[in-house]
Amino acid sequence: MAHLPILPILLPLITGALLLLPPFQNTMPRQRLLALVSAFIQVIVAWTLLNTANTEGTQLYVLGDWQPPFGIVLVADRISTLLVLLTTVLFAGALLYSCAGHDKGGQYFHPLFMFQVMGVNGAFLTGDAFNLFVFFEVLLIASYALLIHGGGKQKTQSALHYVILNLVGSSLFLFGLGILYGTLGSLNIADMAMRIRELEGGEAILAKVGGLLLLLVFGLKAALLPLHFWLPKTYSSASAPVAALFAIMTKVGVYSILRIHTLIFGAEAGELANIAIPWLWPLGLLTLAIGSIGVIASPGLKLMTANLVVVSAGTLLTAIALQSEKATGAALYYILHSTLITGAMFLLADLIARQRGKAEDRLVKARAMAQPRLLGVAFVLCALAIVGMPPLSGFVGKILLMQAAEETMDKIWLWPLILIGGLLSLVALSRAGTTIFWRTTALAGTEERVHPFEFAGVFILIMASPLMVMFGGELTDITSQAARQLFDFSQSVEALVPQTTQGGQ
Amino acid sequence: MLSWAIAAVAVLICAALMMNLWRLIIGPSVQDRILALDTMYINSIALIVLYGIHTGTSMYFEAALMIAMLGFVSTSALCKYLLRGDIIE
Amino acid sequence: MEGIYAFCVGLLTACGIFLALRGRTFPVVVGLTLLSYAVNLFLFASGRLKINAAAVLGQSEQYADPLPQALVLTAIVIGFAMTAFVVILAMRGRADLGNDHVDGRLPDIQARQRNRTLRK
Amino acid sequence: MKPSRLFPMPIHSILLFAVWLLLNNTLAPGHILLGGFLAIAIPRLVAGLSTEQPSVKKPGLALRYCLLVLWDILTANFEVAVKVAGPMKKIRPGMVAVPLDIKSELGITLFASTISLTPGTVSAEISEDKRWLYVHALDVENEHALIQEVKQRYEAPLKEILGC
Amino acid sequence: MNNLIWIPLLPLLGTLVPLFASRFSRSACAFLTAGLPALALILVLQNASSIFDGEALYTVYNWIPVIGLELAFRLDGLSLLFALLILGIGLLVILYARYYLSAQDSIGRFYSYLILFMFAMLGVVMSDNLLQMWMFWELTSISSFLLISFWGHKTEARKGARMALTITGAGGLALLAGILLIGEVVGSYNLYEVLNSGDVIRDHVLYPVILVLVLAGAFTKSAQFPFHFWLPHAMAAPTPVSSYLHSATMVKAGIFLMARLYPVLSGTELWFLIVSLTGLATLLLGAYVALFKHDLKGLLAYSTVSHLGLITLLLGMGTELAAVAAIFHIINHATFKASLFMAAGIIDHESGSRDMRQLNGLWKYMPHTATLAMVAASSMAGIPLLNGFLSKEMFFAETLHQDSLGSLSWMVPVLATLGGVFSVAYSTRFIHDVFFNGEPINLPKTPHEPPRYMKVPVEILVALCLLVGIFPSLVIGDLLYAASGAALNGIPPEYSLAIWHGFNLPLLMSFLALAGGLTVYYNRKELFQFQAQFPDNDPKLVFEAVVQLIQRQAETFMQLVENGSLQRYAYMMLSMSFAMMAGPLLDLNATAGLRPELPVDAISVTGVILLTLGAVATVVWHRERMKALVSLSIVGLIVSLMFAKFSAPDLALTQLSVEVVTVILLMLALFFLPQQTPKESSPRRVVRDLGLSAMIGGVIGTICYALMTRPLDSISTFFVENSKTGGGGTNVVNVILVDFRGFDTLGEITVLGIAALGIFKLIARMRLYMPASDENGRPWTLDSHPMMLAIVSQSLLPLALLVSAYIFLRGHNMPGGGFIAGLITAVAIIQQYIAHGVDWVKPRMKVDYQVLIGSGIFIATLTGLGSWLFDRPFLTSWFDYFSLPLIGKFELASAMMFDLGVYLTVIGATMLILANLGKLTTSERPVVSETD
Amino acid sequence: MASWVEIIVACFLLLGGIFMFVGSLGLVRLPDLYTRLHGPTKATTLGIAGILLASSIMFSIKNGGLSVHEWLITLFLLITAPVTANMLAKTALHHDVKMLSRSRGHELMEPARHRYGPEGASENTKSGTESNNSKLP
Ligand code: NA
Ligand code: NA
Repeated sequence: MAHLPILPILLPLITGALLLLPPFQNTMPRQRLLALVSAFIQVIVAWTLLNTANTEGTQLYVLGDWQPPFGIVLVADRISTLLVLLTTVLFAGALLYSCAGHDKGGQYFHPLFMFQVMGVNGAFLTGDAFNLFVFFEVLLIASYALLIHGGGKQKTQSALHYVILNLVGSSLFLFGLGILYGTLGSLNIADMAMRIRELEGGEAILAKVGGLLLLLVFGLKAALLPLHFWLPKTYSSASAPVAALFAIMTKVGVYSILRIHTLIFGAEAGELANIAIPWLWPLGLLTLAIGSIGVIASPGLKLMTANLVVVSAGTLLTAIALQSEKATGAALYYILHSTLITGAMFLLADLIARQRGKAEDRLVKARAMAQPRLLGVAFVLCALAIVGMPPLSGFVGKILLMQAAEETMDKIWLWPLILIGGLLSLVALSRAGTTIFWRTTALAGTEERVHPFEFAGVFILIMASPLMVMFGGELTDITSQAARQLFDFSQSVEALVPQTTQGGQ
Repeated sequence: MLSWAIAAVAVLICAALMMNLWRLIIGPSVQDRILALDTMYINSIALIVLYGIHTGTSMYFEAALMIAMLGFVSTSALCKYLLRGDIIE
Repeated sequence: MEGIYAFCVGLLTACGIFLALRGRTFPVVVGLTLLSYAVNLFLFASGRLKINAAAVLGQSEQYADPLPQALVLTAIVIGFAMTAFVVILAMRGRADLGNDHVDGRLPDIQARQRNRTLRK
Repeated sequence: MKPSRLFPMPIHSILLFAVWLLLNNTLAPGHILLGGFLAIAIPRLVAGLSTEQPSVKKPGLALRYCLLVLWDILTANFEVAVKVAGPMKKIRPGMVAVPLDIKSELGITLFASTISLTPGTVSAEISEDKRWLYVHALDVENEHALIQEVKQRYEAPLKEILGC
Repeated sequence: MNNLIWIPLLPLLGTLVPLFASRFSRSACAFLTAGLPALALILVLQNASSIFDGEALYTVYNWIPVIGLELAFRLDGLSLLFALLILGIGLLVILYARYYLSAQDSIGRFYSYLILFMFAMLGVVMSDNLLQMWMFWELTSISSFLLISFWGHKTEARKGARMALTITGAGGLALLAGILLIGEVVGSYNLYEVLNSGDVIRDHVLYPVILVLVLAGAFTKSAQFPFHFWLPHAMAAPTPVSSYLHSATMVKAGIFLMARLYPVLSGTELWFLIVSLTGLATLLLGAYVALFKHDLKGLLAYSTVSHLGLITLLLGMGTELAAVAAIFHIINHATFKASLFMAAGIIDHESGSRDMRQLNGLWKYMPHTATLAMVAASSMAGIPLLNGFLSKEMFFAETLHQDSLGSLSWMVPVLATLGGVFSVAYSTRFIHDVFFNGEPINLPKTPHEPPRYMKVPVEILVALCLLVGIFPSLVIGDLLYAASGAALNGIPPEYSLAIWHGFNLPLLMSFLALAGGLTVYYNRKELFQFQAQFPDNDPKLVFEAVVQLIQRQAETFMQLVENGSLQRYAYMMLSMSFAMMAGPLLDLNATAGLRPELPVDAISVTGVILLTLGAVATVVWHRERMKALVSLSIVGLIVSLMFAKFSAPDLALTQLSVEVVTVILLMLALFFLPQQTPKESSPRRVVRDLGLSAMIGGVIGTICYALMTRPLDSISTFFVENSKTGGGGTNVVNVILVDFRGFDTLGEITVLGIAALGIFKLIARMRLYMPASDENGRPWTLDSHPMMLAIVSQSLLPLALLVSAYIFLRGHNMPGGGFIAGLITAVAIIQQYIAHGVDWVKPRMKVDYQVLIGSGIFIATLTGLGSWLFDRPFLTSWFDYFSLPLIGKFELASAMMFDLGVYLTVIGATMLILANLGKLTTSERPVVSETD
Repeated sequence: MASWVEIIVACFLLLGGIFMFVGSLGLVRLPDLYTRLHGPTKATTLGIAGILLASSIMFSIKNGGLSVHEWLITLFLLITAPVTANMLAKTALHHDVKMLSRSRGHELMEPARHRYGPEGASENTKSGTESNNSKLP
């Protein structure tokens, strides 16, 4: 399958377009069927792609047959394919969940969901800086539209913040791209990484500004302090499957930092080597801290989960700031873990909220749930994974990250924050769990029960966690190899641009 | 001769544009401002065509045509707004 | 020429940002529009300025850098889509929240004033 | 020139065909063919969106009318230019109400447009019953003379052309 | 290959058994539940003989090598000892719990948690890898949380469980850090290697850190002072849990850890100081407080704290004999304390109360139970012939044989004896106050003996106390020897396990403790009164206050930081962007580069003036929105002209067409939003914002200038060279859009389509505020569709469509293309809406805009897919020239098809937005009365 | 290019330029909105026509073919300019923008505003000649 690398983008795109056309246009059952079948195929495709990238090496897809650096290329290496697989699995879970009726909260749910996935996959796969912008916009506009799915004042209000901040962010993105094109004269990321080594003087300084602006933009997506303020409210107000899918979006920011600031502004960039670190390291740590504080301060389960997303973002950004193969490998594992589990938690919070009547997800005394057993087990599993308690995946991620901090100074900052952050999450989640499941009034619970589709969705996402531990050896093998590939300049850059065109004409 | 005329006309049109701007700023009524904007559209058409003559390409003709077409839509929409508030009703 | 071009870009940026920092949705939208003008001009300028050099083969001796133009075109379209969305979102905000403040609630100063008058 | 299935808007078709050739600055056979196709296709596309089709009863008169208007535009322009450049105190602006004999909406529109296009007068408003056209003139000596002039010079031929 | 893996694995499988077995009778459930652990116990016993022979068994599987985690189990003396305790007492607890739990309690869930805990605990003691040990360590915290909070409807249970989890969880995290450091120092987490790297670790600069972190884990788990307070509150758990976790197993995990790492961490001054002093303090505090607890389980809990302190003290002394004594006491304490808890549970179960002020004279009602409890309590007090006596004697002896406190070393035996005194006192209270001391007071139930089999576990344990107490070396000798050897990582020292060592100092200390204890108990009234003077500063309250304080502070902080003000968030973001841009620019020596600049001309100056004034007017007038909109239009116009001027006709066209649609949208916004902005920004904020925006504008302008004046070597020449030959078009920009970078365009139209869908969502169910009059209170005119506008717009439509066809067709070779053409078409249609209204247009134009979007994207994608047929990558273009008679030479290109997709999407998207909005406003328009 | 062509083109250009200028001058100088409406909508017709004609001639000669697409712009402007003027006048009437006091036909403003016939003016306003006492909404 020579065209495999583009399928994760084309499949959702075509499905999305088909969903807008007859005969799918106006019938929900058909839309669901098509969406689910497509999601299933996407998971298989992503899995195959990962295997291909893992065994046969990086797959380069040259769009329009225009060789790099002139045309747009897709780079299906271990990292990108791993994240594509992650996206599709998360998507499949959220989609299953939504088919229980959440997709009826407004028009166009399924096409938008598809387009969102297309944007995310595109952002992961593309090897072109401007194309990255385009896919950012695809995923953003889809997320704007999905955010308001289901309606309600809160959604509108948080959407206003989210959209306006991101519009400013997109402007800054273009400023940054303009500067980089204006100094490097190329848009192919690998080519840019080659060209940046020759910059000096004024051009180098300008390119640095461009690089930092991109860092800001990715930081905004990745919820880096002080750019993260939009996140808690936005994620907590979104409808459950949407919030679950959103769990991947901060990771797109993180991934972009990996791509741009580890490849272009990486160790090989001469004067411009590692320009992101002085910002990323302290701010990442602070993000981790403020996220943990937010977790403790959250009055409801959804907001708490959103703050847990901030924590995971801070953790990841800090890991990337370590700029080492080991740390990046750790970050990759942690991305997989945190995305799936926070996604599951958003879904679960919704199930819980629905069975608690008016109290919803707030941590107050409320009526008992109709299915406390089922939800309780799921909650415990989710909470354990998030907090980083064994035997679920969180602890592997945590240990990987802590081990990656090799310098003493790094340890002194990172370890306490990770550990105390974990403890705060533990305190908060145990309080949440005991309150939600046990502080109940005598009033009869709602009749609301978990729909089989909902169960299936949550089940898929939660089960990923123990599987990630069980097959931790194989998985960490892939993540560390992926990180090694990223840090190997000859593999991640030189191999992607034909030698004859290096450095322009 | 021609280049001289082009320069002179350019100055005339620029002066016209500045006068439009003046009217747009001082008003006093909204209609005055819209009128000034509409005139500005027409002056821009002239400027583009003049620029085309100056550079000897007809590359910019479509831009002038578009201003002629779209300026009207814009002006009539502004007026409709003043009359009815809702422009698409 | 480059100097005054850069001045325009800077000015549009400044105006756009100032308006984007306002508290009501309409000025914010207008500010974002101005900002997107600035962005487009900036991105365009990354290919350097050239006069009478449209990148249409056979129409001139030298050609302006076509790539940033193509990028700006994409950016304009995307910017349009985004502006359209935010405009309607602002309307939705007014409809749902009852006011046109970006935070969906009137600022504290007014709320405090109202409280004060209520207390009296 | 009656609307038919092939030409739901015959005048438009001719106009479009001409405009296509104008746009392309050419009389090349390929463009004539393409222009012809578009001149047929586009009216068929938009036929639903049109109400009243102009039916020109006297094409010759129409052509003469156009030339007359163009000439009037040219001459009046100079007059107005002089007034605009001259002292403002001299101008005597005013609003007049022109009674309308022409009935069709298209006719009224064409009449009002003509008045607006010729310098010195602007069609400001049409009464709801379509019997009055309010015209603002830049320099009015005699309202009745003005009204009579526009009616004779433009309304009468238009009525004849459109046959209403 | 040995069968070690099955020892923890059987209980793991066993966790599922009760969930299925709970549908049967309770006895059956208990029986089935006990099956797999019993099997595990048999496996352990099977291996015991080889352990006693001095062997240790290992098994290891690869797991996650990257982090050093392996699936590694060992069975040596120490783990054998603990495994026996865990499985043996565990089985007894299963039997006991069968009778203890009431019919309402979900016995299946309880057993499941219990076995899960058993599995975790077995994992801890059998781990041969420190990371794996930590894993199980945390699992014990989790499963104990589930057990303590088993009665979650009780506030006490929830809080107690949470506290236990928090404290042990925190300790667990510290332990993790410690283990990771050990791993770093040793280079492996394998226990074998770690245990043999004692010197490396002790000499390492990080040793103090490691020690403190590991001990933090151990102390929290084993309820050492000052972390002891969670244990009494964990008594909210059902009593079987207490007798299992809080006497025999979980609290011993910390002790186990210290014993496990004894060869690595002990033997230093620091170890001695921390461990022994903590142990001593815990011993005294626990023993003292236990006396004053009226709750039966509270007394036992503090007694446990005290005994754990005793063991810790022993381990802290650093002598090998002390270590042996510690291990011996682990066994003894487990047996007598577990039986005591069970007895307390029976009393509670049969009398309905645990309060010793109500419980009196139970001897009469339950003599059998009373006997058992009294024997166990005697063991706890250290009465001869019982196992408690033996280890306590060893303890006293060891306190005499240490000199680590220098000249103050004499205090240790004295304080130990004092601890013994209180130990005797509370044991006496347990016996006397409950079984004698008059008649019961207000008991909820009339007490009686429990069911026969409920007493069996107690009987077995008490029998063990007696057996060990009387025939120590016979019963326990081998096990103790093996365990001590394992703990010391070598051969244990000489010791004798005899009942009688002659009259010596330890014996004297025992007698002193006994006599003193009885005296104290006799005079308890005075002591109670004395204690009553002190305020009851429960550490639990302190703990909860601290947690609540943290939470409140966190809430306040978050409200302060995340105050929900977009203006603040945007300001922060922009400030950061300024810092990021301005910082590097400080190093830029010369703003201007070497590239020659273009000359300035009059038209440009005019343009700049117009743009400047337009932009400034927009800002100045931003509160009068209509004016702002008009001046914004100038800016848009000038920007388009700038594009035209600087050789970008396509951009000019696009900007112009987008501009109109934007203005129309903004006018819609103007109608539905308030038409004026109140003045609410404080002057300070205005100045602040102005400052920031001016600075960012300045920086952007500077960068722009610096860029433009520097030469650029870009990839663009490729596009110019290949546009015609490779892309088949002379308009390079268009060829880039539809061919070289067609993928961007595909994304772009998708964005547009999505935006339209999103806007459609926004519009749906929107309740609009529709002003019936304009900003000056003037009602709208009734002439909704002015005639001239309507007539003229109608005839403009075909013209506009023709122009859009023209723009579309020429796009590939001249400025134009699908996008611009699409917008022209859309604008022309919008003009019809403006001129005629929705009600007029709707029945006349039956186009489904959604289908238009879908098919647009679909066509563009299919065009791209077409290249697959020729075995080329997605979006590979194709073009060719044809020649027909009459028409002449013309070009056909796949790019045209792609552009058609763009065209359709643009129309669909624009119209979906505007037409639907229009439809909505019309349907919701309030009826305007004509009175005005 | 032949010099006489240059001269013709220059003449048309200048003609157009002057009228463009005069149109905008009128916009600035004329005393009230209604008179200002005349400036641009008029002078620009000829002004723009002049310039477009110049362009048409020049490119026809220069490229050796017919360059007539400029006429299309004129066509558009001729069609749309009256509507623009009409719409602006309508809004001015609707907003009750006053005519210059010395203008004639003040009595027609009220009927025009309400789109009555001129006889309707006497029915609706007590004294049609007074323009100063207009009713505030
Ligand atoms: Na006229
Ligand atoms: Na008692």
